[in-house]
Amino acid sequence: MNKSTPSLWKATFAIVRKDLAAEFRSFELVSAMLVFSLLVIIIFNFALELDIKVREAANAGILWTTFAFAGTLGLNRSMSVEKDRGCMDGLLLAPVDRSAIYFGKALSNLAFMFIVEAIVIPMYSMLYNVNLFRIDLLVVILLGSIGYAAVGTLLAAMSVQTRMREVLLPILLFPVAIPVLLAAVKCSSGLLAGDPFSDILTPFNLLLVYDIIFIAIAFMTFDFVVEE
Amino acid sequence: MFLLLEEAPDTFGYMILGYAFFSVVMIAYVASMYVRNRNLKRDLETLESIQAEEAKPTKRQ
Amino acid sequence: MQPRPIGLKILDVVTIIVLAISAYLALFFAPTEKVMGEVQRVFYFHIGTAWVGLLGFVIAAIAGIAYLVSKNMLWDRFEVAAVEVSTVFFFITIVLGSIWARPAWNTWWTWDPRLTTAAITELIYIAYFMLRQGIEEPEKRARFGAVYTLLGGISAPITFMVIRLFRTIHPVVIGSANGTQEKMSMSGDMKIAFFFALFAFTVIFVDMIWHRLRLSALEEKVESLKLNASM
Amino acid sequence: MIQVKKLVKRFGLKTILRGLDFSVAQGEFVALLGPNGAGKTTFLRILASLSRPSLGEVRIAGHRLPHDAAQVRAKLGVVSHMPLLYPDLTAEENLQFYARMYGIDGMDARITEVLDLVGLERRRKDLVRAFSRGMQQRLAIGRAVIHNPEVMLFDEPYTGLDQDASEMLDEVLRSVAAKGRTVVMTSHDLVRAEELATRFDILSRGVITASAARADLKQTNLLSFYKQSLES
Repeated sequence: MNKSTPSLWKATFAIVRKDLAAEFRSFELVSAMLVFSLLVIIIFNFALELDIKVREAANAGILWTTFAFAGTLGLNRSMSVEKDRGCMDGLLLAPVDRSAIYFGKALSNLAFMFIVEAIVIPMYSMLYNVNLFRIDLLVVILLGSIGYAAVGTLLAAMSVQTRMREVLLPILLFPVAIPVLLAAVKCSSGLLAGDPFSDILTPFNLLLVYDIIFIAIAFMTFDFVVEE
Repeated sequence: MFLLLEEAPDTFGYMILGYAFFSVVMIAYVASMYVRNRNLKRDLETLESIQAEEAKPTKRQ
Repeated sequence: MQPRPIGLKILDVVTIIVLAISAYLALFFAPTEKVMGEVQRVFYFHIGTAWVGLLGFVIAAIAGIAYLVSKNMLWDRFEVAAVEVSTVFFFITIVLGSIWARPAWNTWWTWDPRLTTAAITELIYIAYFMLRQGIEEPEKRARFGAVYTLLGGISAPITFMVIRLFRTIHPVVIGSANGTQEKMSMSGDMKIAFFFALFAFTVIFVDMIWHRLRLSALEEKVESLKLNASM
Repeated sequence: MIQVKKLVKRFGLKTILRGLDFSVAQGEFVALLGPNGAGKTTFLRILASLSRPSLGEVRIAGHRLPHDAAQVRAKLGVVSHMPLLYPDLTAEENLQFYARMYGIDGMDARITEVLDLVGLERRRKDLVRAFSRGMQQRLAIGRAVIHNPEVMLFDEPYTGLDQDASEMLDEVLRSVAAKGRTVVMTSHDLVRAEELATRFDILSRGVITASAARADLKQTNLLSFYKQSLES
């Protein structure tokens, strides 16, 4: 048996693989997120009396609200799995850099969001007869989800360590994640309205800037959140 | 406000409301600091007297 | 706790004096604005509180970084003091803005970038206190608080930039206004009241931070005595 | 193997460890005994690199903590009262995951070896969710030795186990400790500690107040030693 400290990439990948393997066994998390998403969409449908005109303006907003709410479920759950059985200690005991743990958890959270989005988007397209399968829109959804998962993973790691636990995450996360959500809504609604890409360049750039800044910040501060 | 009625809209009431609000919040905040300070001082005295007596301390919650 | 140091006593007196002068300048000295009427007078305090509210936010973020680097609890006290005082001032800012908006825009609230960003910032502050409340260990509380102020401090300006893409009707007070926004023009006497309000609120802010820091020191002392008592 | 000098740990204002001195030679099995709240778990978490010392020096296998935490972690196996396992993965998958985290080559052979050691080879493909508390704890030991650590830390490993499970755990712990490994174990179960350890240290109010080798305890028994050292 040989051993060597695994590289950042390998350790990150091991964590993602472990999370996905556990999820594909039970489907607990993804199914909860999915059912929740559909409920949100249905509630919006009736709450907003979505006729064709309103709907066109509201599509982007509804989609992102759904992703954000469902995302919170996933973030909470994937962090409490680590916290409840002391597995976080197991991760911290491994001879890997702390950022591998952050990136691993963030990537698996992102993967869960993607799975849900991959089901919600076609379903939404079908239910409301809009075509959401556009490469530019998918890029926006990708970037928005990245930013959301980046901050969300950090804050979930904090909130599971407090007395209020799950309740606290949305309260901490939403005010800080507002820029990424609003920029994503602005981009998506512009694209859905058929505006040329140059029109949405500003929110698109803000989305990119947010992603880069918050991945960097979360990467730098994650140590402070898990250490003792 | 009576003098300026022709030139400017009558918004005197809003001004009073604004400054009244300001005063209320400031006074409330200063009062809260005062109360917290007083309570802490009281706690401190109790704790110090407990320590001085070397009595069996009761857990305060 | 030690009696108030002489510096703080002097500052308390100065604070009351500058607040009185600022109120006099805003209420009586400055001329009545032509378009808005008397309500425009809340603007001086609106700006004053907004300025120190933002200042506190910046100080809190810097204190947060300083805490993470040094692990010195003094920075944590600074952070809490700055956030708490700013929360109070920012709350006043928002409500004064709302009172001004009612006759000006005929609505108590508009989803203007500045107002909305201010409201979101206030929510970040509140979330900050809820976070701290949920943590028993002072050291962990300080760490998490510092990380959160840092996140908040960076996300607030981006929030502002994003919301500005939607629309604005807020007047631009200083700096160049672009064509679509109304610009507030100030006469000389107004400027005196305006700048004095900025100065006055800075003094008030420093005074309150000082008091809050002393309160934190006392809190810490009581907490440590309680811990020792329960051991 | 382990040297600790003047270790102080504070949580904010609360001081848990007050200038603790401690050292363990290679191959020793030290039982750390003491009442609740004495700082046993805190101390073990510092040795495990999960918690940073406030003051003082900690050296494990020549490496300083917290500075060389990564080197220390590679040589350290920890078993706590929580299993640190994922219930939705099988025994094999759990071990695979930790093997990857420790960068072990020849993973499958090592996993078989470890499962044999803890007597769970036949449950290899079963979900951890279906395991009893005792089996989970044995698998947790397998997880802790997957990278063949030189130093092992056991934090209350018997928590929640019944008599039979404890006895089985004894065997596994003994075989794990036998290979020249250095072990530190906290426990408030004196009977268990007496069976396994070669040295007994008493931790009280944040310092080590007494220490006795197994050989010295021949005349007097552990319980009276424990009581004496707490009273003094």
